[in-house]
Amino acid sequence: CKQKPRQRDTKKIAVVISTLNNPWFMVLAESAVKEAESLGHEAKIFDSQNSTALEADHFENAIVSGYDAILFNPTDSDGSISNIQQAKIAGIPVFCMDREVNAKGVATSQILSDSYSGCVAIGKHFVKSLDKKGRYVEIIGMVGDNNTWNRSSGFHSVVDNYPDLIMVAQQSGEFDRNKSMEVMESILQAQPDIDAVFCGNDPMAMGAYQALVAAGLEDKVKVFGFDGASEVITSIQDGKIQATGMQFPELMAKTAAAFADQYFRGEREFPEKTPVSVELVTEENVRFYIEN
Amino acid sequence: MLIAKDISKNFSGVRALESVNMEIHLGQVTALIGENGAGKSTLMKILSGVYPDYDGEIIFNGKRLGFSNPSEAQHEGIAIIHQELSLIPQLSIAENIFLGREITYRFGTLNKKLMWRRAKELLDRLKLDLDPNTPVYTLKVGQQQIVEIAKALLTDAEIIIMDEPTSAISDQEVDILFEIVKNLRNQNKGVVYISHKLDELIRIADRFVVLRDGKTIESGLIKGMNKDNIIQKMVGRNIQLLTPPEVSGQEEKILEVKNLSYTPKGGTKSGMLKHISFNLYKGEILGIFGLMGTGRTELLESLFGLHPGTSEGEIHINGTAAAFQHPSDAIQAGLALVPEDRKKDGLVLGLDVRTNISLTVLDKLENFGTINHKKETRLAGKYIGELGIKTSSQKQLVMNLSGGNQQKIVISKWLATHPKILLLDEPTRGIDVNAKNEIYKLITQLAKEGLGIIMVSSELPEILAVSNRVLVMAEGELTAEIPISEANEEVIMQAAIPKSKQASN
Amino acid sequence: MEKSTSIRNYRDILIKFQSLLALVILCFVLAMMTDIFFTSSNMLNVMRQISVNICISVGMTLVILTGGIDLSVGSILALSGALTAGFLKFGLELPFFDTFIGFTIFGAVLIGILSGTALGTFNGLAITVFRVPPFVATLAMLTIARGFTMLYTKGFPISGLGQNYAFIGTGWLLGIPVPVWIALTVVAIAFFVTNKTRLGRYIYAIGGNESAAQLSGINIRKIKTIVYAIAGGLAALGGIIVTSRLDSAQPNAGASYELDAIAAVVIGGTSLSGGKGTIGGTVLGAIIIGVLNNGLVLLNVSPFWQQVIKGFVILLAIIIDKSNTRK
Amino acid sequence: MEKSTSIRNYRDILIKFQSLLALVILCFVLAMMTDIFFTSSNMLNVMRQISVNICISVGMTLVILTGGIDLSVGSILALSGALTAGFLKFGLELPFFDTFIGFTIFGAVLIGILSGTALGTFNGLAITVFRVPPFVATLAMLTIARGFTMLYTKGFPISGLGQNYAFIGTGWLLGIPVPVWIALTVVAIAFFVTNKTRLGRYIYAIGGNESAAQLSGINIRKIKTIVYAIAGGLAALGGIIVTSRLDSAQPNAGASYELDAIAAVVIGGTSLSGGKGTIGGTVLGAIIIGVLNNGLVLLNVSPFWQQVIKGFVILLAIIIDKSNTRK
Ligand SMILES: Nc1ncnc2c1ncn2[C@@H]1O[C@H](COP(=O)(O)OP(=O)(O)OP(=O)(O)O)[C@@H](O)[C@H]1O
Ligand SMILES: Nc1ncnc2c1ncn2[C@@H]1O[C@H](COP(=O)(O)OP(=O)(O)OP(=O)(O)O)[C@@H](O)[C@H]1O
Ligand SMILES: [Mg+2]
Ligand SMILES: [Mg+2]
Repeated sequence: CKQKPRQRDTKKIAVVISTLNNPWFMVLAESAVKEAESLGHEAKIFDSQNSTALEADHFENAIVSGYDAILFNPTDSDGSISNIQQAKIAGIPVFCMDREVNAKGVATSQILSDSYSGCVAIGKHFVKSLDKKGRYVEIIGMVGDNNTWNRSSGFHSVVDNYPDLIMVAQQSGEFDRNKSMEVMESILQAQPDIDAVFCGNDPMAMGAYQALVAAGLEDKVKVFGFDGASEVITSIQDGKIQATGMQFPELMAKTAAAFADQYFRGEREFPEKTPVSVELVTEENVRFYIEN
Repeated sequence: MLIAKDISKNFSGVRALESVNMEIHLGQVTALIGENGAGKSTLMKILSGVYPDYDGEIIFNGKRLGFSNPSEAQHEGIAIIHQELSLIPQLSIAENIFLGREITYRFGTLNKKLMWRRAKELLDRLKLDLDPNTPVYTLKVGQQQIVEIAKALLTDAEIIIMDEPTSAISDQEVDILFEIVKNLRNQNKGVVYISHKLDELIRIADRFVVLRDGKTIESGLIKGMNKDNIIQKMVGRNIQLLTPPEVSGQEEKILEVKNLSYTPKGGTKSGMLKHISFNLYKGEILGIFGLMGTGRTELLESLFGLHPGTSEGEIHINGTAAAFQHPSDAIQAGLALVPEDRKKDGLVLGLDVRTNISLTVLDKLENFGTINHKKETRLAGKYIGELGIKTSSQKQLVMNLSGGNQQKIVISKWLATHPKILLLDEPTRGIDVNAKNEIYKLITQLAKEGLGIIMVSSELPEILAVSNRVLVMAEGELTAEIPISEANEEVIMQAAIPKSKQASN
Repeated sequence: MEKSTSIRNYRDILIKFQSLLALVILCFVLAMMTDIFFTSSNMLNVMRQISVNICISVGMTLVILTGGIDLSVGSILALSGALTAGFLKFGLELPFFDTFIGFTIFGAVLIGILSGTALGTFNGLAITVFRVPPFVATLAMLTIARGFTMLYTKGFPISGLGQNYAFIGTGWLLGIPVPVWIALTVVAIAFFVTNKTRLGRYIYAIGGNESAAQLSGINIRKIKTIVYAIAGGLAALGGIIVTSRLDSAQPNAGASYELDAIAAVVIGGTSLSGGKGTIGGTVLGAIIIGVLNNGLVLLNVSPFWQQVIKGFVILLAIIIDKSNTRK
Repeated sequence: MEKSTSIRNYRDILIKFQSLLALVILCFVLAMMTDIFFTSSNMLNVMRQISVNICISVGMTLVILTGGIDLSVGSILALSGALTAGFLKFGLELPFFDTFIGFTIFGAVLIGILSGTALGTFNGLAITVFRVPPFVATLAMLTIARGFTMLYTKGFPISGLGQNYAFIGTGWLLGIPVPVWIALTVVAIAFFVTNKTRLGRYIYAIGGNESAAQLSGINIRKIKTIVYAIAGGLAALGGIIVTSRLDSAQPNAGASYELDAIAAVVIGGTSLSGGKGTIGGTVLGAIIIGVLNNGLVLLNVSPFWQQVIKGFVILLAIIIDKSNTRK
């Protein structure tokens, strides 16, 4: 049973995603597929499982099996460059989504969510809501992941300017809700007297919140997350979580798919970078982000 | 009466049994006789439900039986003592005896007290003076064998199969076992008895069945048979039993042991050695006799560098002092050890004959760092020929060979190192008369060629037949040194019985 | 000959003592370094955190005692947790019959545990009937169960399971967290099974010498299958606790939990070749790991160093163990 | 008597044949389902993708042949890769001596391989001298090496290693990718060692019966330590290939590579209890896994289903194996 001959203008698009272990990336991947299909193309998801080596395999497989474009969520800003280069050599356009790669003129276009400046915004809001002083905890993501450090350094670029804001603990929650909760439980033993927690993503924020609830501290300690997961948006509305950085996976995926479609139609001029800003979601503006 | 009719059994192409017939009469002891690999154990395993797939039928008291597992056979009243020790080392004696047949309270919880008591009764009957809660891994091989016997006696079996139950126990325990066998016979049980110690068969059996190459050769009454008849039936021809060796004339001392002591880790008393001193001369066969657990194995192991740190004393080889940290040092100095348990310590069962023989001398078979397969084949071929090892090829896996041939491979691999001193620990355990005889010939031949040989054995006839000189050990001490001209069973046993026991007698 | 019994008891005590020794040293060091460590609230915190690992490790102990291993517990935990959450929240729709079945908490939990037991049984059958080595069979299950979890959840967490369900993971009873009660119950039952029942006896026998156990008429296949089924069921129980604690079933829950469980078992003195070990030891092992994790966070050790220190402490704990047994 | 030899040879061929059979079936199915599969460019692609796993699996085979296991290969791969990249890019600064040492590619690669070998040696010593069970010793190393990788890289990848270095992972020689040449060389050497040298013989002997090997004068400690060192060195080689291919050393590289390697070894027919197996089998095992990964992608199978299918195919491959050996 050979594959059916495709229609002329139906193209094959590979959607290579850094990991599917987090719902945020599921949204990114599925939106890209949905958009590509609605534009009349075939699309298929590849899960790099946070490994640039596996990602390299995916690129090679996609090149060999004749994909026409790649919508790409890089695993690593540096480690993914050589993969894009492979595709470029093979004449396949690559459209990056969400995470930036540190190389010019390699990717056809990059549609980026700027974690760093998103976290700068959160940092500013953080300073404001704590009134420039207090003791806080930071729960970072996976230690070897570059988003972890983008977010952490964006946050600290603001917060570290205020000497009265004291970080009493910095631990890894591995981007995982359960791990974050357990770490937070233990931190609370040592540091019951804190005012805020900043978490490197929303699942960890939910985990930290759960730990605060168990300790009866949920009203005293302010929780900040990042991603804009729907569960956190609801929690912000309910006043459980203070703020998060809203990224727009659907928008990025749609843009990338649309660019690919234009590429197939002959368009070759794309902006090198299309920043999709991260919006700060707080109690004041949360009503605009509630789905339906 | 149990009748096995036309039993055949294949192991992946190898025919182990071919239309074997056998009758087991209640109230009688049936001896099953045959060389190594004749198929005795295989037949017994079929009767006891271990091998459910075979051709032929088993009829017990007129009823046709077919077992799919050992517990079904147990249920029908057939119990077996397996040739290979099959106890769980981590469990206690009582737990092992009752394994698969635990006594429970009404709610399914184990009745440990009752099991302890019943186990204790059994051990008392077998005169094994141990707490049933003792873990089996602390027991000597002989003691384990007695536990196996206890296990078989636990159920009220009609038929009790004993597959070489005495291979690791001494004459005293054999006497106890024979009392029990006689009792069983009087209770109208059927006993099948397998042993390579032919004297035992004549002492205990009523009937015999001979197997050769997987076929029934003959059966009949044991009365009126002697050793030579049995051997003739078993081997199919007459064989010349060994004549005692000439006394060696050489006086060159090649090994001198002074004040050797050893305390096992954990500080258990058994296996301890106390101030052992003796000499070994070139061309001499030194027999060491003792009851089980007297530390003969430990003596050989200590000589061979297996207990560095826990043994002390002086060892001189050809006049130079030696302190072995590792067996390789001992090998370097010209020692070789044929261990007591060939499967556990002697052979790599999953590798072939050639590889096992060459394992000790690979460094001498190398050209430019690679093994020269031609040299290796020549070496293996030499020993297969010289020792008459029966194997289909050099590439046969050792696990597929019979016990006697396995033993010859262990000896080969050590002869390949051209040792000056050969240590043999129970070299004929579980080996049939024919193979035994060949090994005796080999040992005396080697001594003639100038090797010094120390042979540990629990079989007095063997000691008397082969040695030039006899040492006797009891409770970790040397109790006698007897020139062969003065040695006889009585003198040796006198020295072997521990003083503590003698006093109480 | 009473002596040899007393030697055995003495040795047994020593064996138990070793892991205890490692634990005592660890606790002492931590107590020296931070006041908070020995507070009762922190102790309860540690106990609650290790309760999931204890459930899994108890199952793992049984498996390892038979001489096997189970790498699939983390994935089974995730799948069972997801199924429990899914059935609780969405019920079961049977489109063919146009029917919808809702589930009570009890029903959903039962489904979860049964599914875990079924997956464990599948492991057991692959190992006993198809003779796949345990390492490979459970490695395959690790992948398969994770895949099914992703398929069932479509990669999204199932959250918002309600206050009543949350009680399992976050509630308190008589001043002790509910998960700790659950873990204690599991430990008590396992203790009973290993020490007082035939099943326990047979588990040790199979691990000690499989062919001898077979010759004694023990049904090896049956016992092994039961053991893997228990391990699966206990992993599912762990999944239910985790889901309840987080008020959310995470599709990637339980990743690499198998390593934590195996570490607990081995630190607790159970031999990986089977036949030797105790439930009590495993509990100690799990406590050591839990205390270590907790202590490193209390001391705010940098996440970079935590892994290095953890590795060395595990090595050390085992070495202390070994050097004592040798004596 | 000749009969049994020929039966045995026949069996030997069958045993080698089994994994091949699984592979042939797999390839056949894939070729039926997609044209692309059997193109030469795709075949080379598969070969290049499995070259790292082959390097690691060869080391793992030796370890498993001695009856051990090595869980730390993935972490050693990451640490050695990071060290190679770091030394190449930044050199070594010795602040005390106010010195800076630069490294050529050869020097950096050497450092990487030596570091891997040293970590492997550490495993070996923990196992032989301190008698830590291999599972635990290498589990501890898994954590420790990962921790050191994080410490050395501070969590950031080391990128931009230059065109020349990239040749190792991406270059071509005589129409075949360089990593494939490297893997072939490793396989050839390992084949030679296991079949033609004393070391190889001793490895089989130790795995087959350790106490018999000891009594035969083999220095068990030395051989085992060497084997773990080799496994570490080969993991490091894998790390160098990965780093070069990506032009970047990732701190979390190699995660769970140990499972892929063990799977390759076991699918290749090597027994986890030691003493039995071949390098050739392992290569086949690695190819089966590689072809499977590649095929599932070519066939457009969704990532979630991929996991499920992969698990079942691995089970099936082992079952085909077993059912043939039984005959
Ligand atoms: N599991 C097995 N697989 C293959 N061959 C076997 C197996 N068990 C026994 N054999 C072969 O069957 C034959 C009979 O073996 P068996 O163990 O019954 O001999 P035996 O008479 O008990 O010998 P021994 O006196 O040495 O105990 C031998 O050739 C042996 O190699
Ligand atoms: N407590 C123990 N734990 C483990 N092994 C033991 C223990 N005691 C003895 N052994 C080993 O069991 C094996 C068999 O013992 P065996 O019955 O042959 O007694 P022995 O001390 O070797 O004396 P002999 O050779 O004189 O009979 C020996 O190799 C011995 O080292
Ligand atoms: Mg036999
Ligand atoms: Mg002995």
